[in-house]
Amino acid sequence: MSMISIRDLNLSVTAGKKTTHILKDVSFDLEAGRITGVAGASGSGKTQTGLAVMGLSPTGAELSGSIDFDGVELVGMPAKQHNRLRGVQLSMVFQDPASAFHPMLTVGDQITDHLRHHQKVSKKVALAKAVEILGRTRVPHPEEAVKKYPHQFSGGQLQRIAFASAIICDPKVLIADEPTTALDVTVQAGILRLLRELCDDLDLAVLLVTHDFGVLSSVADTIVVMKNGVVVETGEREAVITAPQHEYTRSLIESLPGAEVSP
Amino acid sequence: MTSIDQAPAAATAHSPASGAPLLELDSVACEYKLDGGGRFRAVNGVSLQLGRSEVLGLVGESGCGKSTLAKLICGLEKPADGSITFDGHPVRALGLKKRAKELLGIQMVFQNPYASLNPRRRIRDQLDDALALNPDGTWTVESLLEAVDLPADSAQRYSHSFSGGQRQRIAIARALAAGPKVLVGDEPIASLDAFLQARIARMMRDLAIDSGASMIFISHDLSVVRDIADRVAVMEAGRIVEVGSTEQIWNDPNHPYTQKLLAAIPKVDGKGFIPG
Amino acid sequence: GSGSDEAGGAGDTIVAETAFNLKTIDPHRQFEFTGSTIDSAIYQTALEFEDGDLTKPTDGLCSFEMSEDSKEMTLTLKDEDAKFSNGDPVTADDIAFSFERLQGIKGNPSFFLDGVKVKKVDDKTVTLTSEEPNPALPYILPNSSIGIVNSKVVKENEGTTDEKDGAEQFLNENSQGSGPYKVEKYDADSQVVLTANEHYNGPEPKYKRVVLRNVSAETQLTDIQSGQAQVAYDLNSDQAKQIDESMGKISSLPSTRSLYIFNNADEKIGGPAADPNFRKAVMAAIDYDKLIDLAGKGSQRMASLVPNEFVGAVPKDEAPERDLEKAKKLLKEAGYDGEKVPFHYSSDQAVNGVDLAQLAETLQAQLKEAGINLDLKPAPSSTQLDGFRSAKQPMGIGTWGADFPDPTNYNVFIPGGDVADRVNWSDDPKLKKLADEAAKAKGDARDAAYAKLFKATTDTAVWIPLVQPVSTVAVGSSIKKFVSNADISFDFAKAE
Amino acid sequence: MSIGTPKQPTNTPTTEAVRRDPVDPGLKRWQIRFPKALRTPLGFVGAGILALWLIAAIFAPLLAPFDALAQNFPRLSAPNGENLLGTDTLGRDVLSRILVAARTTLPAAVFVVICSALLGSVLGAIAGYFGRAVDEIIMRIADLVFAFPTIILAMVIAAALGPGLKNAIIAILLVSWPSYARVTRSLVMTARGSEYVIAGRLLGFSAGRSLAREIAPNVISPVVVLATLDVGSAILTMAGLSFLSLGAVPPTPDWGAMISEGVSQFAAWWIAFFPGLCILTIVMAFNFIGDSLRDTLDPHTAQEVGETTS
Amino acid sequence: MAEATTAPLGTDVASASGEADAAQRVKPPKLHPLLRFILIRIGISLILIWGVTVVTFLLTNLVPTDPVAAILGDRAAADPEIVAQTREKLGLDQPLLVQYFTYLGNLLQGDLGVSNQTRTPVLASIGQVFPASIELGIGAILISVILGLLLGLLSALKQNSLVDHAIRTLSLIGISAPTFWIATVAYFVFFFRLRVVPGAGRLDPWITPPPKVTGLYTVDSLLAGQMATFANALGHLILPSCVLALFTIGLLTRFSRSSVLDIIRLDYVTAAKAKGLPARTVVFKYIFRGALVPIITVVGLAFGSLLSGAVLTETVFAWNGLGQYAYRGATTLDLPVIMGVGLVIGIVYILVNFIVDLIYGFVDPRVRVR
Ligand SMILES: Nc1ncnc2c1ncn2[C@@H]1O[C@H](COP(=O)(O)OP(=O)(O)OP(=O)(O)O)[C@@H](O)[C@H]1O
Ligand SMILES: Nc1ncnc2c1ncn2[C@@H]1O[C@H](COP(=O)(O)OP(=O)(O)OP(=O)(O)O)[C@@H](O)[C@H]1O
Ligand SMILES: [Mg+2]
Ligand SMILES: [Mg+2]
Repeated sequence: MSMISIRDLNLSVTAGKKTTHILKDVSFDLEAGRITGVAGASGSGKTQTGLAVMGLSPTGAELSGSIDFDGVELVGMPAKQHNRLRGVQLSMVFQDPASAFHPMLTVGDQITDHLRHHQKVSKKVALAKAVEILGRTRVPHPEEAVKKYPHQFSGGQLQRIAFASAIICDPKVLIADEPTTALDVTVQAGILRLLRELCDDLDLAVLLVTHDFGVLSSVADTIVVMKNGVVVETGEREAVITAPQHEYTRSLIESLPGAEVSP
Repeated sequence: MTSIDQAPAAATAHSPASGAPLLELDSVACEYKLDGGGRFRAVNGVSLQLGRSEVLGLVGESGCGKSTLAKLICGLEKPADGSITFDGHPVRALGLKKRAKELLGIQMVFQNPYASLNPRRRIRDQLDDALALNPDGTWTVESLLEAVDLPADSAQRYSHSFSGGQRQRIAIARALAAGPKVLVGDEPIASLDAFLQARIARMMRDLAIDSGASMIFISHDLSVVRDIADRVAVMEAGRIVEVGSTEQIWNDPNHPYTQKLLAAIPKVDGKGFIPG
Repeated sequence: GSGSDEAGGAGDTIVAETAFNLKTIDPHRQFEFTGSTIDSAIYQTALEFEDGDLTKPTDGLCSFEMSEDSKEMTLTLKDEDAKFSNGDPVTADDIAFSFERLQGIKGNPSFFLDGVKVKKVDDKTVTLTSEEPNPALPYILPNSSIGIVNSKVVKENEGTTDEKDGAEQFLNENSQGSGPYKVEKYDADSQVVLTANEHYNGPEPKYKRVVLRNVSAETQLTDIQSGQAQVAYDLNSDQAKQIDESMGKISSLPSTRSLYIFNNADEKIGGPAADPNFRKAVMAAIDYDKLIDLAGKGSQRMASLVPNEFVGAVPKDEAPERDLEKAKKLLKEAGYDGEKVPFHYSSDQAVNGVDLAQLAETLQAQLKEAGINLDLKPAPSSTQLDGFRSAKQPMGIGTWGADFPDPTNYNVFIPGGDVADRVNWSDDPKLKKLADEAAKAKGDARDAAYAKLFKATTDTAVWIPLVQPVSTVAVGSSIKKFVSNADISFDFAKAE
Repeated sequence: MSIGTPKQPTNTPTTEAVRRDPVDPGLKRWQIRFPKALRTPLGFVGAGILALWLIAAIFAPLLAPFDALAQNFPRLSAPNGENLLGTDTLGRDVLSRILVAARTTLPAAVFVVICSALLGSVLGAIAGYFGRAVDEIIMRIADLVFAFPTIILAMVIAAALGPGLKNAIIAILLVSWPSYARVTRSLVMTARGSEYVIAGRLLGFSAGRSLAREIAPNVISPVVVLATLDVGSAILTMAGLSFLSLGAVPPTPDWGAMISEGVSQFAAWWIAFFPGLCILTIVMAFNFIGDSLRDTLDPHTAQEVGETTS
Repeated sequence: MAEATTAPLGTDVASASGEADAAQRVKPPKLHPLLRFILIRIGISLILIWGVTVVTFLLTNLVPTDPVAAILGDRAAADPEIVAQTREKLGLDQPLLVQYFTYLGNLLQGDLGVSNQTRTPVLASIGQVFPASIELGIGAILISVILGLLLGLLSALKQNSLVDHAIRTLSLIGISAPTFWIATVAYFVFFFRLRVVPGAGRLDPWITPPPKVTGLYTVDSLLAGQMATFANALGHLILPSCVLALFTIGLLTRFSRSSVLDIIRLDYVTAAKAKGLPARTVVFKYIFRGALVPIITVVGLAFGSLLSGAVLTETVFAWNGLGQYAYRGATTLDLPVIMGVGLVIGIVYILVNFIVDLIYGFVDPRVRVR
């Protein structure tokens, strides 16, 4: 049973008189406890797919098709209702941790405000929970960390905090949009490990957006390859990487230094 | 793993031992004034040599001082300590002066393809500026564009009509047009997507070597560096911790930092193994 | 709250409005319109004008007697129970001190008693002796600049009769007069508040408090219209016309101010203006009827600079007339062909509602019809006056307000006088002779002699009299009875 | 391909197709030429109003029903069939005066803006490019000028020099160059550090050449936008000075002076009302146009421009 | 190989590089950054204030009039002896530099000279008129900040909607209308015709101003418990401050709109939305707070244009404030007044911007020195 099932998702954006089709008949599933990696060149619609699930498509966007979340239809869901799912059941982590936090609010405030809003818990309880979760995502000195501001952390630490913020309400789905692209390889490894851990421990359905096959090869269970808003290939990790079926996937992987593709 | 064999040039052929090095850095340091007062040593006692027709990869984590080093080499920052010699001439900080003729042999390709071309000038004009430096060179605007695999009509266009990868190739063409002896690439591929990175990097290497230049290729992506560099220098917190042939660094890293760095690179093998 | 229904809410306060021209209310330094308005409510003077008739000086604090040769005047303290605002009685000492202080501190009004020796004879008598005959003295003494101050208190507060005097600040804030009011609050920038002097020996004023506010003419108009103010001093005729009868009345009196064009007699500075023919052409090119129209109802022609109501005035039917043909002929004789003549005036000044800038524009247009090109040079009044005083302006608009209502006040315009110097006009034997004759004339002959002198002055066209404006006071309808005359345009103490 | 590029898959991933700029999303829009900017509704309206005013100014002598200086109508008559907008205190036709006033106001405002844009941007470019002491001196002077509210400083200067259009222009020039200096400085500073300028310097460009060839083309359009917006404020300041009788010398008709005349003639509302309307429309036109032009700049530069105009 | 590497990868790589950071710092900063920031700002402000004294001094020395004549008046100025004496008394016979230092010396003792026109000490007069302008200014800035920010926010949130277009057009009109004209028209309509507001001035003329504490009539009357006076003062304040605010409302609306638009695009706003926070929280806690920092700077700038507007507005409303005082000084070429006002306004402006910078420094945790 998949947690999220995307079927024939189409997205077009109209700005002025021009309409662009960003997603065309996109279909794939996310399953609990599994990481689904979406790969594709820049501009292929990876981020927009994630945002569509979150209900955060750009203004002027027209969405059609179906996103089934645990039996609930997300496409066309009223904004209010969607808002009740966001942050609680569906959560998201962004590419650049430095810009995903408000520079003038403390980290503690930012990772608990949705907890307080959704679960109506007191500030104190929320902070205690924050400290616990920060410990879980291995942010050093969680008690002090909640009082600090984003600029006092390194990129890797901020991404850990972002993950803490994402899981604090015990969501079912986590969308990670290129969570390691802005980080060094050494830091990336730690984040990937954390992602794997969270997925396994919390039984999350994870959508991992990236254009790095190295990352997919490390953590993804299923790989979806997109090109110009179209899904060109879906399959198990090993199969897609070692024996890509689609010519586009093959060319992508072959272009990477050190990739090993079976002929 | 067979990937080493893919490196197009054999490291030994270009060892710096053959004659005086083209570019020599002798315990160079560089300091920045910090906003809140105090100073920060971004590059600290770096000694490096670059031979002729050699590609030197410079790798290290973000903020370790790679760009600063590149700027020092081009004379864009003033060394706090040490000296840099290019082809027998000392490299001095540029300041507001016109660049000395002897130093024009060092050219740079920048990280950000969107900022490295003048948005208000035609590609042809920008290439012509560079060609003027090297009047007896063999390049023409057309041959340059062809070399970087762009249609000839690109010359009449402005940079905004090109994609990032195309822009980066124009930037490479411009650097080449000046007939450099040393081409410094400061993460020229970092802002391109992974599928383009290797391609552009390889193109840079080939063009540099074919035109008889050496190259310093800065990146934090080890796998790309491995693909094109003859030698690799590993930098950590302003210092060079290890230099060696690509093969040696890749297969037999000495310094723990290098080992850590290598270990963190995820492999595209579909095995589901998280590195590190 | 809004204005209209509160017109009566003013109670015993009278709100008067004017655009301030106020440097001080120390009477012996005060020389501007606003200061004299205030001081005339605070200070009594030795002499006064009978019912505001400027030709009839009469007893004030003192009665007076002039010697036959007009050289000695004897003042006898008359009003036994005149008291200063602190209750002190007015004495001969105070009168002598006030005169001497006026002379000694060398302020603007010091010239009033130039060449006059002050002597206290006894407790009731003070004599004023002049070297030359001084028939104008009775006309001078009613001036509020010669107000009588409480000498004891002033002396206690650094008041002296020489330049070391330091009582100005004190007098600004603590008036020392015997008039109907005293100063409650002095703010030269925004407003001056007067309250009744309970020791005043005259009839008790109905309005116990006077607020004199510094506001522009347009605000004065709206304030009178809305009942916010009871007295407005600066309305021009157009504005005065707008006042609803239900809201206020207009009291118009001939002004004691004269507007004129000056021409520099020095060829180097004056250029064409130094040529009598050119000047006469200017005089003939002006459309005086239009000027009267601009200055408003009640304004008059002038045949000389002396206001029509004064002794020595030239009858107004002798005033110059427009004659474009003549002007053009004169211009030809002068050899003038259209070169620009700089024409100076104060851009920020209005004289009894006549805006000098507008006057200049009007003149420019009129003279243009005769072929005379004026190059307007407006400047703030201080700059303009500065240039005029240093005799550097070829042509422009001048204004003169009578310091005292006597033709001798206009002698400054005759060669040898201060103002004549400003146009480099130093010599004219004919006028000199006429002036000497006038000085000797007595009684009724004086009038004719001075009229002859000033008529001859006008004929030179160095000064071209333009118009005698009308002094307009708008009085709100809440005031049922008031006194307004040539001497005091609005008497607060007598308003009801 | 002449040089040996390693064999590439022929079906290269087509990631180079036109796509979103991840770095500077506005860069493309720099290229939109100005006339296109005027196709936005506001820009269009602005251009229309301005065009009308230009026609009015150019053909004022033909359009004006009467001589603007002739005082041959009844004074203070309300708008009527003959004097469409009434007459003023001296019996002159208000409509004619308004039209003729446009002839001085518009060129004067444009002139003063051009001068201050030139002065300010040259100083700003010098400050921004050479930095250090030069920068400090120029920018501290600019700060000083900023420390005085425009009209007050202009008022003092105009009062000191004496009223007159020329002096009003000098006064406005002296107070308005700093905004150009600031914008140009910061643009030049950004450009100076930008990679294309550094690339040029590595090619051996001198400071002058790099300023003129590389930086200037990138700085000009924001300055033009700023200048367009500034014409409006120049008109306002000029009118303010005239209102305080420190502007154009009579009898030259001038809107600000007409308003000030009208203020003293409350009942004759037409004297002040129409010139005010003129100022409003013309300043609005410039602001509309400037705004649309600004929208064609990239957001960063637009903000730079926006901060100082205001 | 990679598999073989056993080098432990610390979970906290960043802190390791943080240590390196410390090692690379060759010279640690001596002062706390915030303190340093404040000190530098104070230094700059002082230099600017000094510059203001130089500018006012030089400007007024450009004036072609002879101040002595202005001081003495018509009669006394005719006497060369008195003129020479006064010149000497005022030190005007000294070289310019000496005069400047005398002026500066007097300034330091709080002596701004005496008005040529009214003989009142300039400092005392400014003490009188300044509160009037402040009262007007505070009224206007309150109105414009509240309205400007709200309208700007609304306009940005509804970008490209009808509301947005309407607000943009209105704010453009606001910054395009000549203040003195609007003031005249408003006065004519609301006072003269409709009588819904009281007339010119700060109080009805027959009302005695409340005892001076702050000089702000509204505040002082409240302090003295004079409710009627308070109501009157407030009534008088409404129209002029609204007129004065019109320009700054336009300014701030435009600026906050663009500022909010800049913020809306940022990742942290998307992140906040992705957390399912209610729109109210996203707008006020995230967007608005982010947009506020640049807006604060503009409020400082707006203050300057407010002072400019005040000159013209005060003239129309007979508001006896600094603007009118300055205008009188300028038109009568009253040099000490011009210098005094220039100095005071310069200082106020510098102070306001200093405070703005400080707020900036405090509001934004990433205190920086620019
Ligand atoms: N707000 C928007 N309005 C209109 N088009 C948009 C918007 N955001 C993105 N797009 C377009 O949608 C397409 C897909 O964008 P998306 O961000 O999903 O790509 P991506 O695969 O995430 O790329 P990258 O690897 O660069 O992040 C692109 O062509 C982009 O130009
Ligand atoms: N102008 C500057 N002022 C102060 N510090 C600077 C400046 N430029 C760089 N630094 C600091 O110097 C160090 C080295 O910077 P540099 O740009 O050389 O790093 P890098 O290795 O190129 O990093 P990246 O991979 O992120 O480009 C960093 O810590 C950086 O914060
Ligand atoms: Mg994306
Ligand atoms: Mg770098």
